[in-house]
Order: sequence, then C-alpha cells, then structure tokens
Amino acid sequence: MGQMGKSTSLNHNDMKKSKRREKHYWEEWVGRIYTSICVVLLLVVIVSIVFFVSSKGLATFFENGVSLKEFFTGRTWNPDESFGALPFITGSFAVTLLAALIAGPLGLCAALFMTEILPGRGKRILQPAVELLSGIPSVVYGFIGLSVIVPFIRDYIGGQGFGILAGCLVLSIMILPTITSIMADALASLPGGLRESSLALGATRWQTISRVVIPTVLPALLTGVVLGMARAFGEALAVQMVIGNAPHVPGSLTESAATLTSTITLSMGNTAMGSVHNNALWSMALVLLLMTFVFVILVRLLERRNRI
Amino acid sequence: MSQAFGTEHLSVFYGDFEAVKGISLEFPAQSVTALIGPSGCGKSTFLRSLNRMNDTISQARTTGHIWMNGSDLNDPATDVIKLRQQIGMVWQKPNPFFKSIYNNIAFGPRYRGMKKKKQLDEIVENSLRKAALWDEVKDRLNESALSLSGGQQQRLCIARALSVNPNILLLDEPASALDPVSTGKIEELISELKNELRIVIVTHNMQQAARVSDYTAYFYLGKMIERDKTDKIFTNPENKLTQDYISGRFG
Amino acid sequence: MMIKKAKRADKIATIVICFFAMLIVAILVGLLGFIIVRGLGHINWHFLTSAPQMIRGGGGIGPQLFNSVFLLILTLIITVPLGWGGGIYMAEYAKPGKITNVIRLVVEVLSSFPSIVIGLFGLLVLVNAFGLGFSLLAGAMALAVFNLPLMVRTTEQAFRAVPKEQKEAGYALGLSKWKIITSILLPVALPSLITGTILASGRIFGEAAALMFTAGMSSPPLDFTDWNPLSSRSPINPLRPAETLAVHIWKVNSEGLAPDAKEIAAGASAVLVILILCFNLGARWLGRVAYRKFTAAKRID
Amino acid sequence: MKKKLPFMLTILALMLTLAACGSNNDASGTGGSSEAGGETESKLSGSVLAVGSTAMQPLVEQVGQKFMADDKYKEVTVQVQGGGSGTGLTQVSEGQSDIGNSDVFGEEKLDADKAKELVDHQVAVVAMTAVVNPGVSVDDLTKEQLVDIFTGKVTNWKDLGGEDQKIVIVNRPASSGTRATFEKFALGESKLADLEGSIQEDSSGTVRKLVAETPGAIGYLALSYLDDSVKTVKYAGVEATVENVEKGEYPVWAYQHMYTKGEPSETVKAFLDYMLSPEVQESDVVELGYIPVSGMQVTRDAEGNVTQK
Repeated sequence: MGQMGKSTSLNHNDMKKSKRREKHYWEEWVGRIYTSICVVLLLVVIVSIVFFVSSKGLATFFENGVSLKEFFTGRTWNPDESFGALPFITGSFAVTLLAALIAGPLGLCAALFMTEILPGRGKRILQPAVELLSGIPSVVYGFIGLSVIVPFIRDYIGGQGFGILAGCLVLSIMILPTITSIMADALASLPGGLRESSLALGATRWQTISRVVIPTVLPALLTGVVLGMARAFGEALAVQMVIGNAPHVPGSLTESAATLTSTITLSMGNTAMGSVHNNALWSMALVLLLMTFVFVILVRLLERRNRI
Repeated sequence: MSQAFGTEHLSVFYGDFEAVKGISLEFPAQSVTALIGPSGCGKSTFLRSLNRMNDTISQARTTGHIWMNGSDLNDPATDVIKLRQQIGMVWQKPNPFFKSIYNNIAFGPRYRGMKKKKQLDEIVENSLRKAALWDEVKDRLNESALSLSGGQQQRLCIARALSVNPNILLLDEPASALDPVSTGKIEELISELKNELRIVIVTHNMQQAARVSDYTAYFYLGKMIERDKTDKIFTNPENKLTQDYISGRFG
Repeated sequence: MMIKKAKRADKIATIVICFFAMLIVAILVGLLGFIIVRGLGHINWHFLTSAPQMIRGGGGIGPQLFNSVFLLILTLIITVPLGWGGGIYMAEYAKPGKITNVIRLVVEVLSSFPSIVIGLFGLLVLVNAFGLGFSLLAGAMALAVFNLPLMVRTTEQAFRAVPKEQKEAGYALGLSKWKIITSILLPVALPSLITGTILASGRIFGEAAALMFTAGMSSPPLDFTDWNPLSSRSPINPLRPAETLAVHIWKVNSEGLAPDAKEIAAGASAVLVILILCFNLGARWLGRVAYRKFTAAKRID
Repeated sequence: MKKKLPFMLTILALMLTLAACGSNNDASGTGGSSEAGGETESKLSGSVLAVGSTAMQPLVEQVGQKFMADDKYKEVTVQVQGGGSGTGLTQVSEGQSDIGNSDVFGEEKLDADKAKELVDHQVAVVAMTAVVNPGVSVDDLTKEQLVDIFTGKVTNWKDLGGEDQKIVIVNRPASSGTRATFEKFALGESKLADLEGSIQEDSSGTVRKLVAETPGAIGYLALSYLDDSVKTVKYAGVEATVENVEKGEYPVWAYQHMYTKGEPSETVKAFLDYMLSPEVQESDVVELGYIPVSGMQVTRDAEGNVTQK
C-alpha cells in the first residue's frame, strides 16, 4: 500500500505564488481572456450596429433637413418631396398588435393544453408541432401568404386581399411558437402545490386555471406576448409580400398598406447610398431599432413584477 | 507530520452580516474534531472558510487567520488552488463527477501531471481501498459513478478526495443523507483515516460526534461557545449553553 | 345551482382549449402538407444537383444547396466558439450586478433585431468597409451576428442547469476554474448545447433577408473537382459570392424568367422545409439519446 | 484591478484589429484586375464585379457565364450581384464594384458631380408595356387614359369602355427605375404620388402574378416577362413590338446601362465589348426579351429628347 510519494510538507514559500507560474495559473488566465474576448466582440458588434444605423438614420434630420415632426406625423410619403413615415409606423403597429391579439390567446390555449389539460401526451404532440412552426423560414411563409392567404381574403372577405389583415394572419402564425413556448415554461414553473390546493377547495379545473394559475404567472405570460410582438415588429420578407406596400394609412384591414420593414425591403436596394430617400429608409431602420429596445425594456419590467 | 493547523479570530461576513464571529480553534494532528450546534450557527460556513471555498460565493468575505505551520492560508497572496490541493472536502449530498468510477478518482492525480497508467491504477485502487469501496466496485470501474448507491457515491467522493493525498479532510454532514448501514461504514472509515490525516467534521448527529471525534466544539449564533475533548463535552461541559444543547432542551 | 354553472363553464373551457390546440396542429400539418406536396413532385436527383437555368426550364438548385450547407458550416465555425465563450462568461465569470444585467439586456436586444437591419449593416461594414465583397464569409459573419445572442443564451442556460455541486467538487479538488468549466461542467452541459446549436442551425438555414446584401444573390459556376480554397471557382473558397437556397427561393419567385420558376420555387421550399424538419427532429432525438447516455444510472429524477 | 486587466486588454486588441481592417479596405476594394496580362487578348485574368438592377441580372449573369466559358477569357471570373439600380450606382461610384447595372440614367439617382464621373455603356434596350388582368375587356389605352388611371382620376373600367369593375393598380415602388421609365415615357409625368389602395411590388415576377390573379388589375411589365397569363394593352394604338420600338414609334423603352467609373480596366472593357458583340446581341439579348442596341434607329439622351440615328 505505497503512499503516492511523501506528502509535500507545507512550508511557507510553498504556498506563496511562486514566480514561475503554475500550470493552473495559465489555464485560468486563458479561460478568462477567451471568454472576455467573446463578450467584448459581441458588445462591439452591437454597439457598431447601433452606431451605424443611428448615424445614417439621423442624417435625414440633420443633414437633409427633414423635420422630425414631418417624419413622424406626416401622412404623405413621396420621396424627394415629403417624407411622412406615419403610414408605415401605424402599419407596423397595427400588424404587430393584431398579430399579438390573435397569437396571444391561441398560444395561451396551446400552453394550457400542454401543461394543464393533457400534460403527458399533449406535450409530446404540441411541443414538436410548435417548434416545427418556428423552423419554417420567413421566405416560405411569405409565399404561402401570397398564394393562399391573400386569395382567400380577396375571395371570402373582400377587398384586395392584401393589407393589414393578411399581414397579421401571417405574422400570428410566425410568432405563435415564441409565445407558446414562453407561456408553457411559465405555466410549468408554477409550484405544484398551488393547483392541488385550489382543486382541494372544490374548484373546477377552469376555475383553478382562470382564478389561480393565470393570475400568478400573468407577468410571464405577458412577457411571451411582448417577445412575440418584438419578433413580429421586425419581420421583413414575409410581411412585404402580403401587405401590398401602398405608402398610405389604409382605409380598411383589407386595403393595401405598408410597414416599416416592408418599405425598407422594397426600396433600400433601389436607392443610392447617401441620397435623402436612402437616409429616410435608414431612419426607419432606426425606429425599428428603438422599438426593439422598448420591447426588451418592457420585458424587463414584466420580469421584475414576476417574482414568484 | 505534526504541523500546527488552526484558526485565529476567523470571521466570515455575508455582505455586512457576520455569520462567523472571531473564532480561534486549533486542530491537533491525527485527530478528528467535530463541530456541533443548532442549524444556522455558522459551523458549515466556518468549515467552508478553511479551504477558502467561501471565496466562490461573491459577497462572502473572510477575515482573521488560518494558520498552517506558520503560513496564513487566508493571506490574499496564498495560491488558493495550491491550498485546496492540500485540503479535501466532502459534502452532505454526494457529488461524484458525471464520469466513470475510475475517472472520478484518477481526475485529481491526472490534473497534477500523473500520466502513467500503471501509477494511476495504483492510486485508484489505493484510494478505493482506503474508502472501503474497492471490493464493491473493483470489477466495474468503467461504469458511470451515478450507477452507485447513495452510500457508495459518498465513499467514492471520499476516495476522490484521498486520491490527491491531502493533509486535512473536511466533512460537511457526510452521512446525514445516508441510510444507517452506509452511515456506519462512513464512521468506521473516519476513525481509520484519522491516523493518516486531520479530519474536521460538521454534524447534527451528536451520537455520531461522540463516536468518531476526539475533540468537539459547540457553535451557537456564529460564536464558539466551548471546545474540549469529546467525552468531556458530552459528560459535563463547562458552559450552561452547551449543557442545554447536549441534553436536547432546545435547538 | 352555482356548481352546475361552474361545471358547465369548465366543460366549455376545456373544449375551447382543446379546439385551439388542435387548430394549431392542423395549421402546421396544413402548412407542411401544402409546402411539401406542392414541391415534392418537382424534386428529383437532377433538380437537386444541377445548376439553375436563367431562361430555359429544368433548372436545379445544386449550387444553392451546397452554398446553404457550406454557409451553415462557416457560420457555426464562427458562432459556436464565440457563442459558447460568451455564454460561459455570462454563466460563470460575470459577477451578478449592474454590468452583467446591462450586457444581458444588450444581448437580448440584438436577438430581436430585424434581420434586414443586420443585412444592411453587413453590406456597409463587411462587404464595403472590410472589403470582403459579396462573399460567403460576409454572409457567415452577418448570420453569426444574427445568431450569437441565441447561442449565448442557450449556452448560459445549459451551464446554469448543471448541478452546483459539480463546481464545488471541482474547486475542493484544487482545480482551476477554467479546468472545471471545460472538463467537468462542459461534458454535462453538452447535450443541451448540441440541441441548442442544431436548433440555431435550422434558423440559419432558413434565413434570407440578412444574406441578400452580404452573401449576394448569384453564385459563379462551381467546379466541384477543384478543392483549393483560393481559386475563385472552387466550391470551398470563402471569398466567393454564394446564393443560398432561401435567397434563391426569393429570387426565383420574384425575378424568375424560366417557365417553370413556380415549380422550382415550390421544390426548393419543400427541400428547405424538409431539411429544417430533419434539423429539429435530429436535435430532439440527439438530446434525448445524450441525456439517457449521461444519466445511465438507475437514478430517476 | 487584476480582474479587469484581461477585459481591458481584449478591448484594446479588438480596436486595433478593427482599425487595421478599416484601413485596408481601399486597397482591395477595387475589384478591377490590375495585373491584366498586357500582351495578347487571351492572357486576361482577374475578376469583374457587376452590381445593380435585379431586372438586368438575368441578362448580365447569362452573358457572364458565356464569357467565362469562352476559353479566350478562361482566367476571368464575372460576378453579377443584384440589390437594385441604386445599390449598383452607389457601389460603382464608390469604387466597390467595376460595373453598376442600372435601368435609368445615372443622373436620376446620383447627384450631378458623382454622375459625371461615370461612363455609360448602353448594352440593350428594354421596352415596357401596360398589362391588364385577362378579365378586363379593354385592349387599347391612350396616353391620357393611362394618366387618368395612374393619377386616380378614373377608378372604374366602365369609364374606359370596359365592364363595371374597380381598377386595381399594381405599381412599382417610388424608387424603382422601371417605374421612373414608365412614368416618364408612357405618362409624360414624373414622380407621380402613390395612390391609396394601389399595390406595390418591386419584382416583375410578383407583378405578373398579381395582375394575372387580381380581377380588374393593371400594371406594367418588361417584354421579357410577358406570357399568356396577362393581357397586353396597346399604347395609343401602337403595339409594343420590337420593330415599333426600333423605329421609335413605341416610346416606352429605356436603355440598360452598365456604368463604369472612368474608363474601364482592360478586363472590364473586354467584358463590355463582349456584351456589345453581335454574338451576344443577336442571341442572349433577344432570347431574354430585350432589344439589341445595334438595332435601334433612334437614340435618346438623359433628358429624353429623341434623335433619328
């Protein structure tokens, strides 16, 4: 039973940091540097994106003299003359809010189905289904919208088929996975005892859900909806194909409209870099950027209230 | 091998809450010292500061000295990693690595530069024998450590600590999550190991403290009330507080 | 009387919830069915391997398919080290406090950036300023930017999910933090890391908006025999422009002159969706297998 | 401070690399081949980067592939990118690409001084014609009628002799070159406002699909995109045929420009000459539905005044 060499006696200098660095010191240094590089690189990329988009976006107002008021409240968008981007801002908000109105409840039902009604089998059916929905690329969503949803609306609901309705239908399917998965996690993270105690009081399942389960995880559920809206607000290709792209505030849900992203997708390529029209498009990209910040901060506020 | 090892005015602060208040305690060579006291009295925090594990908790701050033959382990200049290689530690919940039994033991020595297979095999067998686990696992060394029972996993953790030949072994309630049979095996193990290395054990179980330890220290609200030979403490302790705790009047 | 009303409400609610849940499954089956059935007829070996035609019919998606896969590999080569490194920093090295929260907030913002903005940023910086020109590398870097936040978040969650005791055991054994991370925590976190990476690949594969301005909308004729990465005709030269499958679908459906443009787009969409399907199912299956291998013990938790 | 050191170090290193990359971009920016072998034509090598109008991309790409296949230019690689006329003109004027494809004159997109630097190479002519949904009975529209439609004065086909059907305009975005040409030469207007409820698509394929499927729809397409799913409409009695365009009777056409910044380098010049060679003009240009420049009996300058050749 030989000992693994005499155990080293613990003299004083042995413990001090010897000049010749130990192996583990270098290891630690490498680890710290490597991970720091990754995070610094990530931050530099984000900062440079924000810098580039805002420098070009703000040029419209400072160099080209387009007034902020006209840009945000003007209703006519006729490049080189008037740069009223209100139609696009309203279009983006309308499409996003309606999509959230559709996908929110739908997502909640799916999440409830997975966690409350049929936890075992339900999850095995719905979870892959929802994830596959998120896998379908936006290009394919666009073409399905163009070839299925628009004709359907045109024939059965009237109008041109294009417009806010088509846009929000396509978007609601696209953001459904985000909303459903976050809601399902929120419902699953609920302490089990809560449900049992409510059921023990003789409440029916729906009373338990509506009076106990949902109120306690409401902030997390709303977080899912807000993140879904963030995704909808930034979607470009799929929306551009079904929205119709008329730069006006539409009269009805089935009249050609436009969003910030659809206008950027449409015209960015056709405009020469540095021209007023191009800068105005970058200003719209800046609005998209700011909205992303707003959504994330909204989520932070919701998370703060969600202290279960 | 008789090096002095003990603390002098050791305090541990979580933010501004002082969990351990200026404790000086000496651990004689080849002895088992048991730390007992009601939960929340700071005995585990004190144990964890000995091999500076509290440093891994960001808001914890340790003041005072931990003397190990003349050098203060609490001195910032001390190389924490070299320090921890001298002191082994085992927790209440067995935490073997998600690796095979062999690799769990061989990981420490291999990290310290031991490359030859023959030597590693010898250390693994040696450590498992010391942890009284060799006969139960000698023919399935490559199986996942998670396939062992709770008691076996705990002994594996002890074997892993022994594989790097520490001078001191810290046990934080090693048997409180185990069945009586495994607890018995662990206690036998402790009394055998004590002639090789110094052991400090934190436990809730006073009978266990009486059975395995040479010295016992009673902790209460972050302070050390009394420290003496184990049989002295459990027959007629000096301090009334210790007497109340021993006789189970409270805590 | 009250109880009967409550019971009825409960029944109605259950029916409504089940109806909507099944509606979602129906939507998915409908969508996938529509895409795959419409496109399947057009898929054959010739279609999958031959080069696209400008005017004549019978064009294929060979180069585009190769570009998509090669671009995915390039993107992962960039994203995995950076994403895992960043995730490890957030999970292990970042001290909880103001800075870490700000970093996490900023990373989350990047994750919901519209991809068109990242594409334009790619054009300005990668294509023009860095002089990469329309190339696979520019496209891969743009996609990396688009995908890093997701990778960082999945990595951080994977590392946080590893039981805390493993790290404590490592410290007590006198290992350096980096050794603990790479040799003790990483193997345990690997299954969910791999699943996260594969799901991210699904997203990379389907991305088009970010690539139009970076990897470009055309690809030079590829000479599959020439494997030296420097010559401009070789498939694996990272500095050549490359139109991916998703971008090709966009281009064919908008500017396609060939008579069978519609069928090509349908076929390409079907191929794209089938591949992403394999990614998702593969990730799910691999995650289950790895998890079972790891917890081989009888431990049922 | 010790903990922060690695963090600071990485930021510093990163700044250096960014700066270094930034500075060398002008060196490798010009794609033009500088090392073109001078002795004989066949020794040309290097790469030609053409960026710009998505409408021109199929033509230039097809000719590029033929050019590369020709063993005289085996060493040269031609790369054609889309992105739209605006991107093309910007990239060429900033030296980021050798050729800027555009279906409008440079002056219309770039400001004067930048446009002057560009040398125009007109490689083909694209004619456009108004198209309507097959369900619309009208098959001839005068200039005034077209103006009334696209300015919103007339909103129902019955006012133009068709059935009682609401007119749905399928237009191009304001920034599109195709739209600028159509407005200038078919309507004699410029920069018309976008009408409420008009549908806008930048890609010709989608416009064709929408006009074919939307009852009462009207739009305009290049001849190369015409097929039997849409009905062509005569422009004031004149059929949009190649002869009418060449004779100058059918005014709605535009040059396809391939701009270079100053005189093109040798390889780029070789490609442009190849583009104008009869071998391309007679086959690819015609095959793709464009009209060869050589066949035109009239020419037109940026301001739009036509001169008999």
